[in-house]
Amino acid sequence: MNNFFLAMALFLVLNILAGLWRVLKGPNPADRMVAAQLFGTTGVATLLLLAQALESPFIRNAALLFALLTVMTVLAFIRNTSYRLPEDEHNENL
Amino acid sequence: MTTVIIYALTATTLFSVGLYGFAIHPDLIRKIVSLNIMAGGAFLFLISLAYHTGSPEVDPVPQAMVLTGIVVTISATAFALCLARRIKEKTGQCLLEHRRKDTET
Amino acid sequence: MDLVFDLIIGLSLAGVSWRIVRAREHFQAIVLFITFGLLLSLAWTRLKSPDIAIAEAAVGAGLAGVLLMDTLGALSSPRERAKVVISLKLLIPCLFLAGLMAYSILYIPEDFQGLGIVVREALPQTHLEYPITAVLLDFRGYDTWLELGVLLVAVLGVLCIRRTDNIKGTMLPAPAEPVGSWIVKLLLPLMVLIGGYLLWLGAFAPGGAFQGGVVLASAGVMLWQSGHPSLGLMPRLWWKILLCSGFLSFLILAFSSLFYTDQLLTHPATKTWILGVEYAATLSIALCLISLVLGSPARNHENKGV
Amino acid sequence: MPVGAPPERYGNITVPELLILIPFTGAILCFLFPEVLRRLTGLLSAALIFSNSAILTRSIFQDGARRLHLGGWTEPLGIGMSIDGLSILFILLTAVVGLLVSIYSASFFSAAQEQVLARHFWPLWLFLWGALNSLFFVSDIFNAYVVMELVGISAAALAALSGTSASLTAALRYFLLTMAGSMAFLLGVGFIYARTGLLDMYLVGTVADGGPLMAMALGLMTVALIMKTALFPFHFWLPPAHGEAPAPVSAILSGLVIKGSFYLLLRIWFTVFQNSTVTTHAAALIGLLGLIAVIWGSYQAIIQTRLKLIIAYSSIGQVGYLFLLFPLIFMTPDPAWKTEAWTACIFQAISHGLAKAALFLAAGNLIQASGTDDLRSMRNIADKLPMTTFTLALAGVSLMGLPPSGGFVAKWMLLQSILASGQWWLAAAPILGGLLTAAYVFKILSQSFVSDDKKSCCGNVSFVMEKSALLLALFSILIGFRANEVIFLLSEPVFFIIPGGQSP
Amino acid sequence: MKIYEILSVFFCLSGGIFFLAGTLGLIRFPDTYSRLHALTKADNLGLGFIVLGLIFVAGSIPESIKLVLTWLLAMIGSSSACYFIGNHMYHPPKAGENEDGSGI
Repeated sequence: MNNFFLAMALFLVLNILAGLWRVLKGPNPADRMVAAQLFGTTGVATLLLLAQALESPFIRNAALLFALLTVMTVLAFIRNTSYRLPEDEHNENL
Repeated sequence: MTTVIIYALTATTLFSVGLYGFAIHPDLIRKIVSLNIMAGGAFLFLISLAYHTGSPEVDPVPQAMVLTGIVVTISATAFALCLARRIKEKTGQCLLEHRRKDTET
Repeated sequence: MDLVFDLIIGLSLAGVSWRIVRAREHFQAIVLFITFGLLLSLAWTRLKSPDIAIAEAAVGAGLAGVLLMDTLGALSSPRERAKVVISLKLLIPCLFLAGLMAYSILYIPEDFQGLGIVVREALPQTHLEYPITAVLLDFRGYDTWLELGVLLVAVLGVLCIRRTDNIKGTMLPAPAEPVGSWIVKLLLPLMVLIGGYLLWLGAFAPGGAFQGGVVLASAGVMLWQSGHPSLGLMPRLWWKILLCSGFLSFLILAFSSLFYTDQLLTHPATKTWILGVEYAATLSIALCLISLVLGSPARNHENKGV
Repeated sequence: MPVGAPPERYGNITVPELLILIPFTGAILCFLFPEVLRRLTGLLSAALIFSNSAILTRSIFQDGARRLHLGGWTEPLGIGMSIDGLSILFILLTAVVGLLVSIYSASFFSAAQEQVLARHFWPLWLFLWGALNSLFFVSDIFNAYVVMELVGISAAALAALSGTSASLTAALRYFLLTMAGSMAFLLGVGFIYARTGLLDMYLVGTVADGGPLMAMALGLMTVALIMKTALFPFHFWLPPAHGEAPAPVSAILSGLVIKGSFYLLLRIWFTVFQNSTVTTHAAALIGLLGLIAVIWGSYQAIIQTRLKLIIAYSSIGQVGYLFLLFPLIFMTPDPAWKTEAWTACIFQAISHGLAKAALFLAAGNLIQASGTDDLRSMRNIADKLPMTTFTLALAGVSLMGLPPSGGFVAKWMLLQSILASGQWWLAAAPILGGLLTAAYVFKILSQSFVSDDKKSCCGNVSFVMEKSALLLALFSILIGFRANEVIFLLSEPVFFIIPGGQSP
Repeated sequence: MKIYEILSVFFCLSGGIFFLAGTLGLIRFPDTYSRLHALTKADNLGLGFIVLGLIFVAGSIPESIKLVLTWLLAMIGSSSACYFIGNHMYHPPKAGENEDGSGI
């Protein structure tokens, strides 16, 4: 039974590797963020399967964390493109 | 035993790739990312040893070392990124060696 | 089956790291680095160390991604293309180093016995159930103290570079679309709850000061991203005291333990003392990491530092 | 002399712990206090540290080396601290240089435009001082990694204190190199743990024998620490970092921080790899690099025009002398000239630390007075700032190695042990190096006596700043007279702690 | 193989299929919006089925509650993330490509 879950986890990791192709090729940055978001969710699923396969229940906390934190990276991406942080470019003469 | 060999080999590969990336890239942000890859490699080597002890329960001392290492690495990275950002503000370049065309303030 | 899984994880880690070094655009390298963090936490899970999987998940997906994204936003021109050329002059020595290390790995002794057994035997004397928390806070408490020092000095360094004495933090405008503030209102209490849960869990299961601190720091950064002044509201002295609380608690412990035994940093018999130090450490880790993420961007125009 | 004799006590507090607690407490207080109190707290903690290190030296003289177990846990589990002759000499060096640099910077940062820097200088400096003190007590390899990281971050933050784009770039280059070195060091710790399963230096020393794992660990750790000590191939970060920093900071960086990573290299080579067979070839390579560093660094110093860069490049040259110890000790098993070689190396480290700090402080005085760093524009400072010129001369004497000074004892002992060991090719370092050092010292001094009509410098420099620089130069000369105490401290019974806690 | 194990295998496999669909969608679809669509499918349904499959074999009730909570959080997180990316793509930021050239 555990071997089946391990096989599923392996299948999902292969999915992530396949998705990497989009990160490499992705014409504009938003595509890469889409891929990163998908990897986040696939990572959550893999961690849950591994938690079941390796009988270590506390990995589920890590999966919970991943589900929460992928949003932050996307928020940072949005922050940095729609509103640039107030950097005074070269006129800074501290 | 084979698990240890696989992960230890991955660890040394990560370390070497990170070292190469650190040496090859002039851009500061790429250097800092390569340093984090080197750190990942060093931690993976330590934990592959911890797993190796054969007893079902993994050796806690390398795990404590890696936890301390992760927090040290994230604080060093944050400090380096702040310095890089400050250099960009001052010189308009985020490079260590400034190309001649920049406006040296 | 395990072997196949290890091989795939190992090869993908090596492949992703090579792609990071060879990426043409900086943004592509950062997204790959976030995936690298994800694969690394899968490796930690496979190597049966849940503590580090949680810490890597919180740091890799959360703080490192946000830090790099913010800095990249300020640093590079749009989709700046790094000139990436293979320089054999550097590649050969790195490959040679990798080969040497691979050769020496074969000599890792078969009957390798780490310090696991010694820790398990000495565990009862520390009144703590979970070996990793015991190693972190009691057996090697000096390391944890100095590591909190490293975190504090990093914040001092950022303050020194920014020439200010407090973290007013850049005021981001509230997100234009309602979803931005809605999701923060929803996820923030959950993150604080999970941070506390991980901290409480640390006494007898994977979790503890670091993981809880990093999750609370992610909550603070999310608060900042939502345009809330966040740290600006905290009076400056309070912010400083909380910043040093972890380091100070170890300092006080070190001083007090000197008075009744002759060894530095010995914990008194009661377990509550150790947990008190752990909670202070979590608080100061969270605040230090928030200050590091917030402190690096330049101030708004109005309260420009000297 | 039994080890672990009752340590110096006030009630229950033993001195070594205080040497770590006081700087960290001072740093936290400086961070929490408003600006006006920071200078006072800094000076107070500097004085406390100095007095405590003097007390600890006296107790080491009487009771010999000592080992502490932190948190009450014995070796394999807990972290230990070891205090023996070698560490107490470096503690004393840090205390003397630290106290005088603190006094100097108390008035250096009080000038109008420097006011802001003081607010950030004191907490970072006291953290660095605490990290250096705990580095000199280290006896656990992973603990050494964390302390080196603490030293690296605080030194890089101090180097970036002046805020000009050149100093920021130099600080970041230095910091990235330190971080890369720390990662290599951590992997070295991993290899040692793989081979022995232990972390304490002394226990590893007894268990470890030659093998690919230990060879790999030695290589990684040595490269990491050589990068931080700015030995020849990895020296390029030092001149900009030390040249651009404010005077007291460059005195600290050049005098103390470099010695910290060198001390760790000594500690690792002589305890962790005590009886492993991998060290002979590496020792020859390091000796060669040291020789090249001496000659190349001194040559570079001669052709520089900026005063601070001359002193920074001379640091690279003088550091090369320290590494000549390795070929002398490790090429032949248990050499007869062991004490001379050790004394030469330690004297070079101490007298160079004192003289370099004095030079940088004097350079700071000159720059503050004349407003420019360029040597040619510093005409006739002899009659305007006689005290500073005298300091430059004294420090130059100690660097060159003229008879009364500590530098002379170092070079004399070095020559003796080289001749005794028969490795005559090492002799080029003291002889040729001494000549080149003399060249750039006279270059600095000659500029100061040239008097010409053009109105040149002069702001006035505060009394305290000149006196502290002078005191440092005097100490560098006087240490030559106190040679036998140092030799006693480095002699066998007090010096090495045989693993397992008993001195021989 | 007891009945709940069979059910668990069935649901996990279907979840896997949805993830495969999501990944293929990510690779094959022509523009960003359609890739967003593929992403959310993989998310909600793929993870949902896997969680459902795991609930059958999860030991105790709190474990399965944690699983469901993870699924809900992942769904909230990814749907809002997709909204952000979509919004960002649809209205390019006011500053557009910033004139002084920074921003991603």
